[in-house]
Amino acid sequence: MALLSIENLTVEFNTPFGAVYAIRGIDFTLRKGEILGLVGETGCGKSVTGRSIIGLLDDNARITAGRILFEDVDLLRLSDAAMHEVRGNRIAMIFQDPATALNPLFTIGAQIMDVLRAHRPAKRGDLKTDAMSLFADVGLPDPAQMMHVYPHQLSGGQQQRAMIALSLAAEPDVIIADEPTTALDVTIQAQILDLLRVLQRERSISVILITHDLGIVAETCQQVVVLYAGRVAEKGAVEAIFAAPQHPYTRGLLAALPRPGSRGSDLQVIAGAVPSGLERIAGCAFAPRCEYVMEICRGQQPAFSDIKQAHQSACHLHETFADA
Amino acid sequence: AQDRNIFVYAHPVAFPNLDPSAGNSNENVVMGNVYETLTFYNAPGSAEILSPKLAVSWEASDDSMTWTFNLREGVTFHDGAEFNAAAVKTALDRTIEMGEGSSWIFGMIDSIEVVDDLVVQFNLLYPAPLDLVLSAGYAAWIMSPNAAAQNSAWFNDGNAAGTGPYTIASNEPGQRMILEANPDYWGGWEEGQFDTIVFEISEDSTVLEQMIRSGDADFTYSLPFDNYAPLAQAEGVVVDVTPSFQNLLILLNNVKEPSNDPLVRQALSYAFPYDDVVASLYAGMGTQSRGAIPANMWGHGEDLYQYSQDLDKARELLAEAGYADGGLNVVYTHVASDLDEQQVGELWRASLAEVGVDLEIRGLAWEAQWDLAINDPATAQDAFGFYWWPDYITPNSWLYGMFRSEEEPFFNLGYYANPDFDSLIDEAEVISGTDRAAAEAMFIQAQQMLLDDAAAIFVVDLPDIHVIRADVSGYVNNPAYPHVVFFHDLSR
Amino acid sequence: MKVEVGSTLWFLLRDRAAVISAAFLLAVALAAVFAPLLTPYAAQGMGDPDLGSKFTAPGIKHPFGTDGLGRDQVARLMFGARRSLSMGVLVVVAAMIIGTPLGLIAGYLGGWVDEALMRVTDVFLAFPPLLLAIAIAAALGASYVNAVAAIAVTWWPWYARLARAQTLSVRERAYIEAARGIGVRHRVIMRRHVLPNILTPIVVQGTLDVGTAILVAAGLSFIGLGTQAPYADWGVMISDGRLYFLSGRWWLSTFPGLAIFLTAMAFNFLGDGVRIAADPRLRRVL
Amino acid sequence: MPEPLLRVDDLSMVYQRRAGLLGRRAQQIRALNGVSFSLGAGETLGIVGESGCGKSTLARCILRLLRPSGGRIRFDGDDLLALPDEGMRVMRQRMQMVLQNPFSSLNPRLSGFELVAEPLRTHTAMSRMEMADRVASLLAEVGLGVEFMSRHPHQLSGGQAQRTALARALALNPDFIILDEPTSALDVSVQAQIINLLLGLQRQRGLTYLFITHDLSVVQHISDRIAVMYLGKIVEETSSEAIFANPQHPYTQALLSSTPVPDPAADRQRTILPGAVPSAANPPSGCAFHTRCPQAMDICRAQYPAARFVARSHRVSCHLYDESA
Amino acid sequence: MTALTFLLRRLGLSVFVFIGVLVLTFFVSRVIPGNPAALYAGARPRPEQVAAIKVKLGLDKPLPEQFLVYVRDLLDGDLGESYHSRRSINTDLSIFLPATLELVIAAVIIALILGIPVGVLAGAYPGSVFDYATRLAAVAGVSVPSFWLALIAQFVFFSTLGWLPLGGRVSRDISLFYPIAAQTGFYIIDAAISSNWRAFFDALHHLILPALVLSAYPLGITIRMTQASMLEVLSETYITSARAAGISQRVILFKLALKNAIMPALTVVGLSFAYSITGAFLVETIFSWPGVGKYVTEAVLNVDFPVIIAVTLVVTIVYILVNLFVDLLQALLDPRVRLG
Ligand SMILES: Nc1ncnc2c1ncn2[C@@H]1O[C@H](COP(=O)(O)OP(=O)(O)OP(=O)(O)O)[C@@H](O)[C@H]1O
Ligand SMILES: Nc1ncnc2c1ncn2[C@@H]1O[C@H](COP(=O)(O)OP(=O)(O)OP(=O)(O)O)[C@@H](O)[C@H]1O
Ligand SMILES: [Mg+2]
Ligand SMILES: [Mg+2]
Repeated sequence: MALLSIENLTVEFNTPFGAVYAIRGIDFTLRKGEILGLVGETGCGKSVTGRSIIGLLDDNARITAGRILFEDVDLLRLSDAAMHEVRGNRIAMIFQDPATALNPLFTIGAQIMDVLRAHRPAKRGDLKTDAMSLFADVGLPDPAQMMHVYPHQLSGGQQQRAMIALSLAAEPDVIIADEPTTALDVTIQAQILDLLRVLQRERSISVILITHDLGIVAETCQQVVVLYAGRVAEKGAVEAIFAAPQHPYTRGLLAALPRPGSRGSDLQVIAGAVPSGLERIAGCAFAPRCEYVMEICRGQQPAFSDIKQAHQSACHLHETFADA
Repeated sequence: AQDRNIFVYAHPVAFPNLDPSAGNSNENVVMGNVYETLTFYNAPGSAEILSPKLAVSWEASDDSMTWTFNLREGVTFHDGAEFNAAAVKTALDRTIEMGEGSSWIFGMIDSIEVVDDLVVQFNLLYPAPLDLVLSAGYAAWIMSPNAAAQNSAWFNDGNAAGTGPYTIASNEPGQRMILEANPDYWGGWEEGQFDTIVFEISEDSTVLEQMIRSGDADFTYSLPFDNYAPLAQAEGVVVDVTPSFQNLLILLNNVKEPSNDPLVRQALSYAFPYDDVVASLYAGMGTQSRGAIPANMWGHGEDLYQYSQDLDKARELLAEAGYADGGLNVVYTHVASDLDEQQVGELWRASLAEVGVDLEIRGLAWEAQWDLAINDPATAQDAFGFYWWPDYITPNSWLYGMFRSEEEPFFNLGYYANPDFDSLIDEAEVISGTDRAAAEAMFIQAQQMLLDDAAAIFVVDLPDIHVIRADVSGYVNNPAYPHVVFFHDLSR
Repeated sequence: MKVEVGSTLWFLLRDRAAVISAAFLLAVALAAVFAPLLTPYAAQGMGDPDLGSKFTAPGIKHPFGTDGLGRDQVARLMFGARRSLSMGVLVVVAAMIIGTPLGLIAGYLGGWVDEALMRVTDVFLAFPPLLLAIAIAAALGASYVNAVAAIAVTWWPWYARLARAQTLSVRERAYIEAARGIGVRHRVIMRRHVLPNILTPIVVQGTLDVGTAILVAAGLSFIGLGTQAPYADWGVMISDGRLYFLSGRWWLSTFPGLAIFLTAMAFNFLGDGVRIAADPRLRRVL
Repeated sequence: MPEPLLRVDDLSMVYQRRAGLLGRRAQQIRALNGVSFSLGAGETLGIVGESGCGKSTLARCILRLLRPSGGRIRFDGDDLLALPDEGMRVMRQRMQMVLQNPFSSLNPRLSGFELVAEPLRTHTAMSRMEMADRVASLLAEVGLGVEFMSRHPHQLSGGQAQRTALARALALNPDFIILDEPTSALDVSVQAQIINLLLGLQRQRGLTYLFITHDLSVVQHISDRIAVMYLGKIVEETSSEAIFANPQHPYTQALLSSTPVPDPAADRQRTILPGAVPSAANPPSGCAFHTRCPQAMDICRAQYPAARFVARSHRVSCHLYDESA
Repeated sequence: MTALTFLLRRLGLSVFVFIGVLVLTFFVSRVIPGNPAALYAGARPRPEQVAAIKVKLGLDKPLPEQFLVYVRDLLDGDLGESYHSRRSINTDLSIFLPATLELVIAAVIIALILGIPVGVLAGAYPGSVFDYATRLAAVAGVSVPSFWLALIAQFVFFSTLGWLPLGGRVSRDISLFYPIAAQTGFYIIDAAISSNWRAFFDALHHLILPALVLSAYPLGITIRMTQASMLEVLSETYITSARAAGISQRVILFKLALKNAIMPALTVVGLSFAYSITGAFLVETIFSWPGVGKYVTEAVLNVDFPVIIAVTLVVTIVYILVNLFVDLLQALLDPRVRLG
């Protein structure tokens, strides 16, 4: 059942050098209770996608096309007030660096109570109990103590747990987690990812997990969307994609990873660089770097191939295969 | 309480030192109403020069070396102490002993003797007109013996004990002082006299002007000259213009190049725009000086030479002095905050430019200006804007004060040195008590020497300009007591 | 703060207030420089009296009226601009030249050098600035140059502080460590790597400060410690006119006051513009 | 055995951090606590460890950008800590460093030419022409064209910036380069390019690398040997192969199991370590890892385990191996 | 570390600054040309008098010795005597300092009460008409010459509208019939504690215009700093995360963001407060406000250096205290700042 579906979302930014085409029309669907990984290299539009959903794009952004359907309501058409109701309540967000995502001047307790208060007026006593139970849920030690603790007094992992507690406060249906573990150590990362999985399982929350780490996607997600230059290159079930990546970009990415036992050998590289957001792209965005590039790739943007329902790739190669 | 009869004096500066022995500045406006002197200098034009105040009569020995004063009976100080010869001695001895302010005017006093309860005798070191000296607006005040035992700080905290018609009721430093009538004043009280006097202090002449215009104040002075004419048109306001004993000079440096050359000094004098200064800066209210001594003072010479602006003559003189092609630089200093002095310089500069002299105008604090002049004549300014007024009223004040040669000049800041001049004024001073006419002739002759030498530029005899509300009667300006209003004389 | 000159300029040009301000300042500067050509009353601008037209109210002949010596106020303002503007700029430049190296050295070297320099700076900062300026101007004697020196003495500690704060943050940048790793000498690092990277905020601050410096200089002139007669700067003009202000000669103080006000505003708008344009985080304002 | 190129003995470093507003009270941070290793010419040693374990401090101490509080560093026979400042400055020609974030390690005000020429300017008396030639060939060596001479850092992509930084490090023909997380800030595809470049350069020039990272998969790809650090100490050191095949220290094991593997089918039995890395300002007693160690014993709380060889060139500091030693 | 030890340490550090200022002022004031002995002697003294006074005041002694004497008196709490007014400086300051503080505090309160909300809103809606209007107002505030503004204000509110008095602290009627019993020297407070309401409102009435004029600069600065740091704070991730959590704009602006944004504004206002104490003198002169600024300016122009030094020291102490207060406030607001 599609909880959230993005249709042809297109986002531009005004800058002194012209429009930055951050997202060039993407489609994907998040189902209830699943973790969807949004992967791609720097600048490919992961965060912009996340912020579009929750309606917190920078002031110079323009959504030029597309719909974001949440339970069949187009979030892009909601009034400010209505969108305000959605935020936190239905869709929540976690950020990359917990150290900067928590207000340094308020205790963790105060911050979570602000969120609770924003969503249902209640007596202070209730709020406090609720806050403490949330802290317990995310595995913070000594919840009562947490009420009086400031963010800087916590370790990075604890900060991220607090941030997750904050996002859970209003019992949202969807959590968008924008690189929630990039700032953390691997051992701590493992803890946080574990926590996300537990929450997803126990509360059947849907999660959009933004990351650039294919390993994390492989270990955590059910679905994956691979972005390249503001477009979806490939999407589908995690097992399917990792087992048999279809898009040359996805293949390149996987191949570029150093693996145990490959010591000293040259890694496979994807030649060239990601196109600038300032460029308009006529054909396939990956064409200039693609080893299988064909004539058609430069002129025409590939549509999704219907490899299987659960696995789609936007590449002419497959069309050729399909035609052939 | 609102039925009090209040007189408001909008005053341009705070009162620096309320100690009657030491203060010799603007606080005289308070002193003159709280304390009294033995004798009183009458406003010019009166039949007598002096009239009795705390002394009812006095006489000098023939050699003017011993003076005996008979004191007024039945006078008490504000603090209840009795006024008598002992009090006079205590008060004046205190002043002389402290040696501050204008106390030097008593330099001739050798000793003061209490002859009788109400008779006091002064023994002098050299002959002098002591009756005049004791009428001075500074240092000659008689305070109660109890007060005399106090130090300056006591007075400056707002305490006072004199014999005058008013007492200090409250003092808000820098802002306001309130005087109240002394009901036991020996001069008595009549209907319509003021029982409360308020000094409103504001350094800002704009404020003073607004106060007098709106009727918020009854009296003020020190407005810009240009503002009096429009003010005189205002309803309920009288602008009272009378000659003062104050004049403005420009002392020229008599020892330093180039102004050590009398020709140059004369040229500078001829280049000065007297008419413009008098007519424009002083709005026609002053008069061009004729010699050093102002017109309302004996010793003034109506026939003395008066420089007038003559640029050709100035050029000739400069050429004669060797400055035919100009190239002369002259530094003129003035008190930085004094716009009149500054503009005198600006006008003079424009004229000097025409005869090839470059005038540099420098505004300084008075202390700095004085310091510059006194340290070393060789580095001193060439021209020094300078106001003079007498401490007690004698023509010699100008001549001795500014032009008599001194070992270490103090106010002879043009370093004028002329032995003939010195001996002339010294002799005149000695005979002034006995032969006024001869002395006057000698003072006039001495001034002619100054003019011949162009020792200074005698710019303007300044007027006293006071603005007073029209409904106040009894006001007469007395330049001997600058800006002092004797409130006891007034009524509404 | 990484500055891209191109985009900074682009943003600056989009800031209408900054552009108008720059144009205004340029006009004032040109009027000051070419004053003798622009006014028929050049001599009056430099102090010559014309008693015949004393206290003329604004009119065709004298758009801003004349003063107590009959001098055309437009000419006075133009010549006064030379002093007022240059005083503001010189104060800031002098303060920068003194303060920046001290702050840089203190911040870069740290330790007791820092400690000593900063304590001295503290003393100067704790000193009431206007009072210090007045005292110094009084000590040196009233004049244009001395007023500049006096104000600069009170001003440099701000730049020392700013330069030090900036240096402290730049010092932590990896490229400083990288340069040290290469073996570059401290002197060279300070000059080549630190200085250029701390300069932007200092220059921005300088632009903002010129307006304030003009105000302070006007304050000194107002009490007679600045420009000396017969010349005038705007502060002197306000001061000279003040006595007549409420008695009907309103034009004397009003116009020089406006001149200072507008000029200081223009410097502030320009400085703000540069600050915003040079700092990507603040660009949202535009 | 020949003298290794770099030999670090019992190196320790204590930062005195001034605490509080007045900074009167010093806080001691033991960033390095008795680190020893040696590195032969042409070899690559990888250092892995979590944030704050002292990796960068180690790098700075070796280059003497910091003065260690104890221990010895010998480089090609010279005692670096005994060199006078000027001698060390000259010595830096032979040892260079490339830092994590290419953008912040390049002065934004300088052009590519100025950046790469800076070491030449500092240590040689080359003319500008000579420098231009040299810079061009260096840029070519790292795969950049001459047009990059005039580019400023903000005009570069991450990979290009890191290449520029490499060219700069190579300018003086050093023997030894410390690479402090040179690829952490880069995308996978770019990371691969840089790793290939590093490998290529090493082959051509016979460079010796000290490669610092927190990413096990990267470090094993490039290193001959790997040292795992935890809180200022090397807890395990062995060959790149052995670390995956046969990790001995519980921390190494946990690290391995926490590292995500890009293979959903991989067999996953994670050891998730509880708690956070303790602060270096206030390290636990005994073995610093005991607070998180799944196999902690009483002795671990009391005593730091000495390093032992569990196999040839496989060094571990853990009480678990006390008997076996 | 307790607040008390923090305070003590800070004060200890301040002593150095204080001594520096003392030394600097002492020597700077002595190089101002002029003759203090002559000043002491009065308007037109005789040379003998001046010489005697020089000895009496110890001005004939070498500078270091004069300095030691001064410090000794200072340690006794005696700031000396004004050469010009011959009053005890302690007494003078007890009158003039509260007058100035009353004015400056009023100005700062106006600036904060008005400036902070305006700055917050301007920072929250960049590019709006309100933002532009606010920027204009803020820049105008910091650019207007206070002495000129004072003249214009008098012209408008006194001469033209007649709403407010021209100057002074209280009306004559109050001095005559409802005198304020001086306790703190703050007329408003003194009048209030003695329930002298007529005097209270009169003092307030006199305070409005000079306080408004004086508040122009701190108001401009407050708006500007608040606006700028709001802008910065609002782009922080924690604000985005608060928005994402659905917290209302009002709470975000006036609670979450403001607490982060307010410190820079308070810091500069604190500084401008300390500086206004002497900087206010032009305004004080124009409004005939008997304050410290006017007092010390006169002292400088008269070379009355006991006053110059005393006022400098007092202002330095105020500066140090205000800084200390701002630091404490920061420590109070920001848990990351430890009072160590
Ligand atoms: N406010 C903005 N103004 C201009 N361009 C923007 C803005 N925000 C994002 N962009 C551009 O949009 C593109 C997508 O950015 P986005 O932040 O979504 O990337 P990302 O995939 O999250 O990258 P990363 O992995 O670095 O977080 C980038 O090219 C970026 O430069
Ligand atoms: N200049 C310094 N002053 C005080 N403490 C420092 C300083 N630099 C580093 N530290 C501390 O020393 C310890 C080791 O720091 P170091 O930078 O060497 O760690 P690292 O392993 O490089 O970490 P990362 O992976 O985050 O780069 C940390 O606890 C750190 O907080
Ligand atoms: Mg992102
Ligand atoms: Mg590091």
